[in-house]
Amino acid sequence: MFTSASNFTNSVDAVFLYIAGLSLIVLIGIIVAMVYFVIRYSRKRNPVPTHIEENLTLEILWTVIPLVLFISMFYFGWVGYKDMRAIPDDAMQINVTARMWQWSFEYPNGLKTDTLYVPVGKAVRALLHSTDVNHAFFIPAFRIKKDVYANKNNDIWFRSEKIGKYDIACAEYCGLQHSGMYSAVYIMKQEDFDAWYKATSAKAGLQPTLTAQVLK
Amino acid sequence: MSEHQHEESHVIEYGNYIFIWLGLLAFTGITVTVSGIDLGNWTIAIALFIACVKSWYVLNYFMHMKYEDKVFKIFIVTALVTFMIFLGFTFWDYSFVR
Amino acid sequence: MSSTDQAVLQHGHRDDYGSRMGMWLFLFTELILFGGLFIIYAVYRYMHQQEFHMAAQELNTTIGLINTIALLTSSMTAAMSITAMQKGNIRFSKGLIWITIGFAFMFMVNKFFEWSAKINHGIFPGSKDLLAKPDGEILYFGLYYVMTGLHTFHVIIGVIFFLFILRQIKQGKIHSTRYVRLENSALYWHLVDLIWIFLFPLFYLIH
Amino acid sequence: MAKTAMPEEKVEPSYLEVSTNKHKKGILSWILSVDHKRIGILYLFSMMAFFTVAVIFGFLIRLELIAPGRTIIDAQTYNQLFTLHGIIMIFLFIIPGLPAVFGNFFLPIMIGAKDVIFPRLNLMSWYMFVFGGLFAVASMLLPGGSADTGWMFYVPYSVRTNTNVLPALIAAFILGFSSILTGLNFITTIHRMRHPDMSWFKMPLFVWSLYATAWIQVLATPIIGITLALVGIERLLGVGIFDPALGGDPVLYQHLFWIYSHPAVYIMILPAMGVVSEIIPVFSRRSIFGYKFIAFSSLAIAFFGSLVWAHHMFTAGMSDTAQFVFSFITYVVSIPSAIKVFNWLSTMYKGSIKLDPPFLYVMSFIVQFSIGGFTGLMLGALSLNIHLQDTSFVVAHFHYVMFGGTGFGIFAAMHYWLPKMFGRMYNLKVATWAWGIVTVGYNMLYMPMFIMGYLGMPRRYFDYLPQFQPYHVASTIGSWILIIGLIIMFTNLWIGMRKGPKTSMNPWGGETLEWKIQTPPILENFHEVPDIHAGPYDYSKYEAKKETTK
Repeated sequence: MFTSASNFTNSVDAVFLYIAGLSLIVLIGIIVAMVYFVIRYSRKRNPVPTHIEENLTLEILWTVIPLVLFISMFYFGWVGYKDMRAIPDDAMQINVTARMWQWSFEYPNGLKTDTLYVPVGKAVRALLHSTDVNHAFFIPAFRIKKDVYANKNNDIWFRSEKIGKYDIACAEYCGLQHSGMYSAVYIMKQEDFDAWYKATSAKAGLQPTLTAQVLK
Repeated sequence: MSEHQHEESHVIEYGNYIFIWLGLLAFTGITVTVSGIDLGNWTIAIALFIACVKSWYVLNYFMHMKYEDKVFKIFIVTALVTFMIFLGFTFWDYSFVR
Repeated sequence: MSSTDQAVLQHGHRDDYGSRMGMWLFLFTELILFGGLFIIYAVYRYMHQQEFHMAAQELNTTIGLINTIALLTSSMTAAMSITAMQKGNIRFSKGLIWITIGFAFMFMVNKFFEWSAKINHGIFPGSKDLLAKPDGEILYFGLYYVMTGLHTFHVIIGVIFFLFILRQIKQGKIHSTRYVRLENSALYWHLVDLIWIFLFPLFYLIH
Repeated sequence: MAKTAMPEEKVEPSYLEVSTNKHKKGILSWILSVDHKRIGILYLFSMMAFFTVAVIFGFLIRLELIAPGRTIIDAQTYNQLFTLHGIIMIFLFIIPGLPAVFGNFFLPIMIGAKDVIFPRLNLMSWYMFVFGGLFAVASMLLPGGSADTGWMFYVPYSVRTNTNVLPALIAAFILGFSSILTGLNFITTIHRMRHPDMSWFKMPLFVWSLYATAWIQVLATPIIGITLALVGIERLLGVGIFDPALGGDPVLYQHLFWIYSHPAVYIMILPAMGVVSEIIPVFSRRSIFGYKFIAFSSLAIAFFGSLVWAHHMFTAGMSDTAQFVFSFITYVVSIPSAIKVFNWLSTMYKGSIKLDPPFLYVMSFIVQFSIGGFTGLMLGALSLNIHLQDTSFVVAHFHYVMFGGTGFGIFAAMHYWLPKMFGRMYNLKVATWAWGIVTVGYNMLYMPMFIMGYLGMPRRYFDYLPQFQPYHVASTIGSWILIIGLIIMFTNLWIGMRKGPKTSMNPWGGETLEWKIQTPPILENFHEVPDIHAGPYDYSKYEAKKETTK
């Protein structure tokens, strides 16, 4: 669950654990208090209730303390999100096209594939387009997702950290084969990627060059 | 709560209505004239401002809001504020770089 | 709290104040219903300022102006009919309602000619001429048809309300001490007027 | 234990025997009656009918998902089922569940009125409700099948699909107006029909929550009305509004959809919070803790709830400013809910608690609603939301709030008020068992969805990767347990309602007005309104001493 596959995996998981941990403490507190009250003040044990109207101090306390905690949660979420928006200048640009119900990836030299191949540790910026309805580009292992629209230029970026194969799913409902709209991203060593890129580009009659992109 | 229990029927004289009506026509004339002058982004601002002034008179006199209880006024402010929130908060998205 | 509130509890007691309150709440829903359209208008106009500008040239300001005057005047006569009713001048009140209805028809006839002219020019939803235009103009005309169409629909409902009121006056159900239904119909009519006060500059006066 | 004997002889025929119209008996005396109590009952049964249909759909969805690939139905049917499940549950069960059924029945009684202010409008709302509901269900029978868009009708799919989207849109439109009219009726009733002694701060908290709800109904529902109407017009006439092919902006559609649909979540949850605020003091025999804070937190929720809609759209590519603002306010809106939970717990403190079925459901409510709230905090955090959006984590969160919260609130209300409405008591032991089964089944159904959602299981998937199967199996088994529990619960309520022992005027010992009148109530509720001066939660006759700390 918590193997770091991209630069976002750890930070997102950390926010999750932070909120989940705090929540669990409060939740257990609520349950324990409730069960204790129900037993301790059951009608058998405590037939005579005590009248308590309100307590301003308590009300203020349980307004302010959650507020402070909530703002901290908001802050961590925002910081993590800002990283997701800070696309490095040297990112490799991939045009991603979604249609009912498949993904297609276009490399800077025009090479088109239906599976994504990326060198490990390289920043990748995916430019998302749809030819029909709404889709969403989702790589669960990388903790990233973005909706894909027909006339809106959304983009998303990641830097992979671990070699392997990861699923790409469509997360926005798009009709009949929505659940079949899977593809994969292969994270490879730089050498392997270069070899693959060269060979595949040559086969398609294209220049196997990324330089224009890398320099940009 | 200031909800009066009994009906006070305000009779507004015909003359008052005619007066308001003439005012509304005048404002309409102003809008049409001003829209002919190119003031850039101010054009729509002025047009909307005049529309708001006209609505103010229609609300207060034709719709008798001036003579209604405070509750009604609170109601209408609530409704308008809600609408302004819907409109304004949508522009958190649109008026900044997406 | 006075004893009249107790009277409210009595079955069948009439509460004009409550009726008006209910009517106002209903007007808020109408306001927000159009409000949704105004939000869409605002966003698209913000996104496509130039194209809205271009598209608005196709509209005839004079017709819009005549309709504005028609609605403002009818609004006045509707308000006056309440005064007449309060003064017990039922015939005058009925006359004023008829004048209001007359202006409503004038509005609709105008609208009919305006729409027909547009459609004859090939500007209607899904037409080839319209689809050839830039996005902003398609959206402008989409909104134009929907917003003025919905508004005209409200004009028709307003007329139905007034016809219903005339019937009730005839039956004696509405008279000088019981006229909240007339008030509510007039309120509805003023709302129709209010919406138009905004529609007019937003569609006709983008020069 | 509830007093099952009848302490006082029945003085008068109840509303069940006397209608407001000339028809003495039969269906016409019900469907033409303008009595708010009869209309409440009409809503109860029509709502339950729709609920049954939607539960069956939910059951089929879960069954299909027990294994990857096709199990019992094809993808198209699956898509239509989850769409209808959503539409029916939301527009025909959760939204009208408390206001239209129990609000209609008890709001006038609780404020000392004989009816709502516009009884005929009230009946019309019910007709619109049924008519809209039938529209939604009947579209299944048309060639092409019912809508397969999901209940959100996202453009442009909803403009392009070949299924019958239009009936579903019309249904939602009509149901929206039914809901608006109910809200309008309630606001005016609360302002105008309160008994002279019933000042604002003597109103029961259920009434407060209905008041806040009614305002959202009136001010937010029209937005969904016009938005869905526009989708319909776009489908029908090809007018360019939202379709990107005509230059429209699909994200704008989402804004408008959620401008209503987020506040709608509060339309759904606020009345349930009101029910909880009613039940806890009664079974704890203690005045509610922090009456004003609970009352005002309802209004605060209604207000802040209309400022956060775009947190459903964090992956849509909005401006960063919008992301910042909407995420921040989302955290602010959680505060009033937290305040409520703490006040409820404090009401139990030093009470004298009796674990009758309504209270048991309230306990489930508090825990499940808290879980829903906490997972909501996770979804409010921007970076985390990006990962969790549109996964089954969201589905679980939503069901924890709407079913674990509001659904259990409705069950609590049923166990609390049905004896009053029909004058007969259900079997308390069976009800307790049913509560246990429902709670276990419910949690088993939705808890696994949190886990697989975090692991990357997207929502609305007909098929899925094999690694998710264990969670799906657990979830499906949970759905079976839940349904068994529901069957036991409703059978018990039904039998109790028909044949159970007659109840007294006040089986639980409540202090709000509905417990001070005949069971079942008479046609116009009161001959003389009982004394109101003590306030809604005055349990001084049981209490030891006063501890007013300021």
